[in-house]
Amino acid sequence: MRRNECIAMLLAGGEGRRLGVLTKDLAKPAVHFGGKYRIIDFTLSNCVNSGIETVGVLTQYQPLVLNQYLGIGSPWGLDRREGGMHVLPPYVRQKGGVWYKGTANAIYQNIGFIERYDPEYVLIISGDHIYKMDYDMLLSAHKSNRADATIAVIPVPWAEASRFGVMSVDEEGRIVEFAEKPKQPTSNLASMGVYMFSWPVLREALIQDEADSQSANDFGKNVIPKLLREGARLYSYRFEGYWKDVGTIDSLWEANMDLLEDEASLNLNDRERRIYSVSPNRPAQYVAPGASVRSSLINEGCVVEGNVNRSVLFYGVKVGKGSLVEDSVLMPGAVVGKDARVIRAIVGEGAVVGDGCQVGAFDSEEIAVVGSGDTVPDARPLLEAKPI
Amino acid sequence: MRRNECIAMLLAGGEGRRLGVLTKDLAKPAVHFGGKYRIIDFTLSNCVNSGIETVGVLTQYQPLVLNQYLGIGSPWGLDRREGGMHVLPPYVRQKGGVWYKGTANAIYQNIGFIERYDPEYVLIISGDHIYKMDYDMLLSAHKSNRADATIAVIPVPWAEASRFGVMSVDEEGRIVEFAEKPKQPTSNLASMGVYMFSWPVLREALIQDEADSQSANDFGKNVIPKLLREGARLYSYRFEGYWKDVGTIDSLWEANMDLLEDEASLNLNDRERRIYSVSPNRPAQYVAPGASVRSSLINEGCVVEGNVNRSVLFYGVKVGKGSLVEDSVLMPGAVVGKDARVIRAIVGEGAVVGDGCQVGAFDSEEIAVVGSGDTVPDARPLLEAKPI
Amino acid sequence: MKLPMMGVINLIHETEQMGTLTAGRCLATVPFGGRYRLIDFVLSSMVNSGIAKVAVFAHTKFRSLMDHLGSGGNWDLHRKQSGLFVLPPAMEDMTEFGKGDLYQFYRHRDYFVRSPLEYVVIARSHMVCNLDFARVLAEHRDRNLDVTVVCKSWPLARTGLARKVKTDADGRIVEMQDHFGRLASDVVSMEMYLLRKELLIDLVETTLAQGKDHFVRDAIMSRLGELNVGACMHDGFLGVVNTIPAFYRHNMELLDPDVWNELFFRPGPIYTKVKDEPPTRYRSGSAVVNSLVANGCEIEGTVEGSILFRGVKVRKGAAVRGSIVMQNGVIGENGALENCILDKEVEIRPQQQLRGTADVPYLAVKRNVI
Amino acid sequence: MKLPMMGVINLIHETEQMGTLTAGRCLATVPFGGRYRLIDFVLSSMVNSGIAKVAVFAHTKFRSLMDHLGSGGNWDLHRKQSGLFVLPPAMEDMTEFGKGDLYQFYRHRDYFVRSPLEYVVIARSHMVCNLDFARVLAEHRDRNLDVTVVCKSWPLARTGLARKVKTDADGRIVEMQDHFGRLASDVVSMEMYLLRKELLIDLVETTLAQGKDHFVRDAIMSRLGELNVGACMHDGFLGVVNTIPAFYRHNMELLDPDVWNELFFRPGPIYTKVKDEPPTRYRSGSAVVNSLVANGCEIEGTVEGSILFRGVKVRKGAAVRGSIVMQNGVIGENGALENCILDKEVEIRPQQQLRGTADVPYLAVKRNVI
Repeated sequence: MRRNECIAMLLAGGEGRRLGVLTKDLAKPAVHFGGKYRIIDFTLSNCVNSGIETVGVLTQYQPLVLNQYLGIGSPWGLDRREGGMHVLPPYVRQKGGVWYKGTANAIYQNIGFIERYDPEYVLIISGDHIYKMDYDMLLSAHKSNRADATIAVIPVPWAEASRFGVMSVDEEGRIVEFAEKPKQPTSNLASMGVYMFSWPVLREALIQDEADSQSANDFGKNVIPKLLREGARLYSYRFEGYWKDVGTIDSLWEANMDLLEDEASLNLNDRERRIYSVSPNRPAQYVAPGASVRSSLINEGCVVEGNVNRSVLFYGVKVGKGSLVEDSVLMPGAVVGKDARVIRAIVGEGAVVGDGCQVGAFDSEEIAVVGSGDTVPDARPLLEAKPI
Repeated sequence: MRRNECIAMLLAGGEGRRLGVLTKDLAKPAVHFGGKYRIIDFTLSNCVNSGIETVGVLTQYQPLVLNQYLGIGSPWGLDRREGGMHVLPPYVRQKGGVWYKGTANAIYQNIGFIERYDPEYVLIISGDHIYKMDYDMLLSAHKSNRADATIAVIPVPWAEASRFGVMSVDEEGRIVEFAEKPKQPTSNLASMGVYMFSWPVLREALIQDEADSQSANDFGKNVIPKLLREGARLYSYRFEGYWKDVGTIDSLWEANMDLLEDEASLNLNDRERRIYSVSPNRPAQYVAPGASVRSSLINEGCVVEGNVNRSVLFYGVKVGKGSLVEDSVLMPGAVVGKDARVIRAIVGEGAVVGDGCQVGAFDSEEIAVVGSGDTVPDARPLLEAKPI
Repeated sequence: MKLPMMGVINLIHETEQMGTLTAGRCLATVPFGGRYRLIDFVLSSMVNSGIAKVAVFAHTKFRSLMDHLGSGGNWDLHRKQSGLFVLPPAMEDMTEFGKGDLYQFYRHRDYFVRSPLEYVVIARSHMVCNLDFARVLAEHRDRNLDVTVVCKSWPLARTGLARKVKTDADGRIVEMQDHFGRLASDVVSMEMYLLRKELLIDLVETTLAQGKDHFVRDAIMSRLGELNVGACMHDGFLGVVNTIPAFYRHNMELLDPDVWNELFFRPGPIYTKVKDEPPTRYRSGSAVVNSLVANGCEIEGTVEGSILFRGVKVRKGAAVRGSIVMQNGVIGENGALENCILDKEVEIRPQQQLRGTADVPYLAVKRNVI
Repeated sequence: MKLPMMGVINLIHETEQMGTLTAGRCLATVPFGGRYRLIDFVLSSMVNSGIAKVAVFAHTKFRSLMDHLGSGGNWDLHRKQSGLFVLPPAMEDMTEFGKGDLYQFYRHRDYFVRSPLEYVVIARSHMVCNLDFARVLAEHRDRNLDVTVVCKSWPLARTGLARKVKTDADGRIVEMQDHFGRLASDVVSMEMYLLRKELLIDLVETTLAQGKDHFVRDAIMSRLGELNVGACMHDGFLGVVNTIPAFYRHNMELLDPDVWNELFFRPGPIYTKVKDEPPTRYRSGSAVVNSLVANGCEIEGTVEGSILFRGVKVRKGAAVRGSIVMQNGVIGENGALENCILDKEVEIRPQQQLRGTADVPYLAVKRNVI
C-alpha cells in the first residue's frame, strides 16, 4: 500500500565559497533569492509539485540556518506522517565521522535511509540551482525508455560547455558519450545535475564505486562514466525552460535581474506550480507618498519612501526618503537610509546603508556587495561637501 | 513575546549495552517499555505535560530507529511552528566529527542551539529513566530558592547509594556535599540526573569545563562538583514517586512487572498527565474463546488464544492455543506458537517462539531473553516424546 | 501511487434508523469496532487507495465529525495542496436543509471545478469495508463505463438498509431500487459511485435544472437507460450499518478472526483518531473470552462475546455478555449486562442487571447512570 | 509564558451592518488590511499573550472561517492537548438559531468545564487591535475585579457600532449601553470580557434559568450593581469594523506609518493564513504612492491612497485611488476607480470608471465583472 515509487535525495551540502560575504554563515542552498525565497525552495517545491513526497536533504556545510529554515518541512507540505522531508547530516559513528567524500558517497552513506522506503526509482538533485521542473515527466521518460538512469540536460552556449558535464546522444536520446568538464567539448548538451535512477542499478553502482579506492565518489566524474562504459541504458531528458546555477555574485545578481523582465522566463506567478517558502509573517508592503517603484519585485513588510527601480527587495527592507535603489538586490531586513544611492549592488541580510551613502555605481563592471549584517556608516558630511 | 522561559535538553545517546540482544540496533531510549511505550516517551511526555515545548534531543548511538520514531515530534505535540522538538546528532565539521565526550560536552556543543531560543532556564534530562514528573514544580522551587542549579533527588536504599551521585543537603535543601558514585556514601539522596540550571550559570560552567583538559566533561563528575566548590547556589528538589533506571535486563523486566500491581505506583491511566507515544494503528485486541488473561497489560492488535498471566504484551503480539505466558514481557509483534511456554522471559521485537517450545522457567534465577527477530524453532517432536 | 481521483463522502440525508445512537452525532461518527467511527472505514480505504483529496459534505450534527477528523493528520491528509475538506452546508437559508443532496453538490461545485483530478468517487459513511478504489478505477476504465457502482452480492438476511441492484449478463446495472423496493436481487449497492468529474458536474446541473435534487434517485437511477452504469463487485467483508440491529450484528461479526484479520488489515490498515490510551489492564479477577477490547480498559470481571471501547471499566464480579460498551463506560461491581449497547460514558450501578436480545438489544443513552 | 486563561471568540449574533461584505462569509472572515481577516487580530493577540487554548463559537456562514483557520497551525495553535476549537452551533433544532448566545455557551459548557484553566476571556472578532491579554489579566487580579471589560477612550466621531461605557473615579463600570443608547461617554467597550471560569458558568446557568439568554445584556449589564465590573483601558489603535464606513475608514488608517508600525508589530506580530504568493511585481509603467500592497500583485498602472490585497492586477493606464481591492481583483486597461471597495475576484473591464465617496464608497460584490 502507498509505496514510495520514487523518492528524492537532495544534495544540500554546497558551500558556495564564491558567494563570499553572502554565505558567511550560510550553506549555498540557504542563500536568498527572488525577493522571498531561498535557493533550496525551488528544488523542494519541484518535488512537491511533481508528487514526490519523500525527500532526504543531505546537509553538511554550515547547516544551522538551513536546518532551522527547513524545520519539519511544513512550508512545502513535507511534514508527513509517513515519508516527508528528512534532514540527513553526515553520521558520526563511534569511531568518528567525516564529511561526505563526494556526491556519490553522500548517497552511499544513506542507502539505509533509502531502503526504509523501498523505492523503485531514486531522483538525485542538488539544492544549488534555480529552475522549475516536473520530475514526473522525467520519470515517465525514464520508464518509457526502460532506462537505468536518465540525466536531465539543457543546451548551453558552446563557450560555456567546458564548465559542465556534457554528453552526446543518439536520435532516441540515449547517451553515447559523456565527459565531465571537457577541455574540448564535443557537445553543448549539459547535465543539470538531475539524475533519475532505477534504484537497484544505483544501489549496485554506489556499492561498486565505494569499493573503488581510486574513485572520487562523484556522480559526474565516476558513477555515470562507469555505467556508460559498462553499457547501461543511460538516457538524456531534454529540459526546456529557465535553469541557472547561482554560484557566483554575478550569476546571483543576474538571476535576480532576470525576474524583472516584463515577461520573465521563470514564472513565479503560476498558481498551478507555486514555489513554496517559509512565510515571514509581515504585513502588506507600504509605499509612502513621494516614493516611486518601477520594474521591481517587492515583498511583504517592506517600507519604501524613496525611489526603487529594477530591483528586488526581500521582506522587511526599508528604503528611506530621497534614496535611489537601482539594479540592486536588497536581502531581508536590509535598511537604506535617507538620500543614499544603491546601484548595481547586493545588500546582504540585515545590512545597513547609512544616510547619504553611495554603494555601487552605474558604470562599474563589478557588482558591489555589502555583507550580511554589515553597516556602511552615514556619509552625510561628505555628501554635503561633494554631492553626487 | 512568547519567549521560551525554559527549554529542555534531553540526552538520548545511551547505548544500553547491558540490555544485550534487546539493544542490538537500538539506542537505549528507544527500548520498548510498558506494553506501548519506548523509554524516551516518559521524558518527552513529562516535558509536554510540564509546559516545556522546546526540546533538543541529543542522539548518537544507533540513532536510526530513534530518529524514525521521533519523526517530527507530532505524537508528543512537539511539531511546533516555533520551538518544538529538534534532534541534535553530533555535528560533523569540515575537519570531521566525534561523539560527544561526556554529558556536559554534549550540551556544550549545542550552545548555539540553546542560544537561538534565549531561555532563562535550561532543563537537562536523560532519556534513560522511567518516571512521571512535573518539571514546572521543579522550576518553581528553583526560582523561589534563587538557585543557580537545582538537582532532582530521590532517596534510594543505602546499599545502592554507591551506584549514584549522592548529596548531603541542609534543612533548606541546599546541597552542601556531592559525591559521584562514592564508595562510602554519606547520604542516600541520589541524583536522578535531572538538572534545572539558570542558563547564564550553565553557559559559563560549560565553557570553563570545556577549557579544562583534565575534565571528563560530565555533569555529575565535573560540572556539579566544581560549581559546589565555587559556592554556587545548588539546591536539591525532592521527588516523591516512581523512578527507575531500566539499564539491565533484570531492571527492565522488573519495571514492566511493577506495572502489573493492582495499585501500580506508576499510573499510566491518569488522563491529566498522559504518556504519549507513536500510535501503531492496530485494531482492538482479540481474546479468543478458550483464552484466559489475568493481571496483565495488553496492547491493541494482540491476538490471545492461550493463557496469559502477569505479563506485558506489546502491540501485535500473538499467543497461540494451549500456550502459557507468565511473568513475561512480549515485545511488539512477538509470536508465541501453540502449546508453548514462556515463563519469566523477555521476548524481543518480532521474535518467534515456536510451537511446543519452552522459554524460561519458574525456578530460574535469570530472566530468559529471546533476541529481537530471533526464532526459537518448533519443539513439537521433543515435547510429544517428553511433555513438560 | 496517487490516483487521478478525488473522494467525496456524502453525509447529506444519510438513510438511517439508529435511534439515540445518532441523537448527538451524525451517522458518520457512530462508534464502531472498539476504537473506530463509521467514517474511518471508507476514509481509510480512500487514502490507502491513493486518493489524496477527500471532501466530506457535512449536513447536520457535525460537531463530533469536526472533532474526530481534525485537520486529517491521522489519515495523512493534512497536506499543503490537497487533503481533507469538511464542507458544512450553506447555512444562510434554513429551507435549504430540506433540499436534496444535489443542491449541496451544486453549492460546493467550486471544490470540483478547481481541481485538476479527472475522476470523482462519491461514497457514504456507513458502509463498513476495506476496499481498493484503484481496482475500481481500473475496472471503470477497462469496461469503459460512464458510472461504476460498487456492489456486493449478499444473499444473507439483511439488517441494514441498502439499495438493491439488478445487473445484466455484462454486469451492467439495469435496475436499482431503494431498500423498501420489491426488486428481488441478491446484489446490494454499496453507495459508491465512480465517474468522471465532467459527467458529475453535467449530471448535477442538468438534473437540478429539471427540478430534481436527489443524486442517486434523480441523476443515476432515472438514467440507467441512457448511461452505461456498471456494477463492480466487492468480494470482502461488508457491514451496512444504518439500523440498530445492523449495528449490533456487524460489530459482533468482528469476533470472527477471519473478519478481524481482513477488515482491519487488508488491503490497508484502518486509521482513526489517536487517543493515547495506555494498554488495557487485566486485573487478577478478570475472565475475558471471545471479545474485542480496545486500549485503556481496566477489567476485573467477566467479559464474553463482547466489544469494549477505549477506557471501559469492568469492576469486580461484573459480567458483560454479548454487549457493546462504548468509550469510558463503567460496569459497577456485580453488575450484569446481556445483549446491551451502552453509548459513551454510561455508568452501570453496582448489582444492576440489564438484558436485551440480539435482535432488540438494550440501548443506553450517552452519559446516563443506570 | 502560558497564561492560565482560555480564549473564546464569540461569533454568535455579532452586530454588523456590512451589506454584501458579509453575504457569503461571517463578519470574522471579512478581509482587512491587505492580507488579513478580521478575526486574525484578536486571535493573534490571544496567542501572543500566551493563551494556548482558543474556542471560536461559530454561528452562521462559517465555511470561510473553517477554510481560513484550518487546524490553527498558522497561529501555532495546532497542538496535542489544547489549541484551536471551532465549535459549530448545535444544528439539530433550527429554532435554536434565534436564541441568544448564552444558549450556545450552555451547549458548549463542556469546553469550559473540562479545562483546568482558571480564567476565560470572551471576545468578538471585529475589534481590530493588537493587545496583550497578560496585562489585562494582571490588572484584573490587582484590582480584584469580578469582570474586566477592555475599553477604549475614543472621543472621535465613530463609524463602527460599539457599546458605550461610563466609569466611576475608580474605573468601575457604572453604566453600559448598546450602541444606539443615549449615554454620553467617550469610552467604548471593546467587547472583551475577562472573568473566572467559575463565575462565567454561574452567570450562564443563572441567567438562562431566569429566562434570559444574552451574555452581555443579561449577564453583565444587568448585574453592574452586584458584580465588581472594571474597565481596563487600551491605549493603542482600535478599529471597530462592523459597518461599511468603518471598514473603509479603518483600512485607510493603515496608510499612516505609525498605525502600520503599531498594529502589525506591537506587542506581537499578527498571523494569518499563509498563501505562498510571490513578491509583488511592479512593471515599468507603475506609479504607486501612499498605498499598502500585499504579495502576488502585478502593477502596471497608478495606485494612490489605496489598499491592494493579494494577487491584484492593475493593468496599463489603469488608476486606483482611495480604494480597497480584495484578493485577485483585476483592473483592466485604462480603468479608473475612486473610493471603491471591490470584494474578492472582481474584474473591472478596460476603460470602466467607477466612483464613490469616502462616506459611501462604491461596493462591488464578489466575483462580479463590471
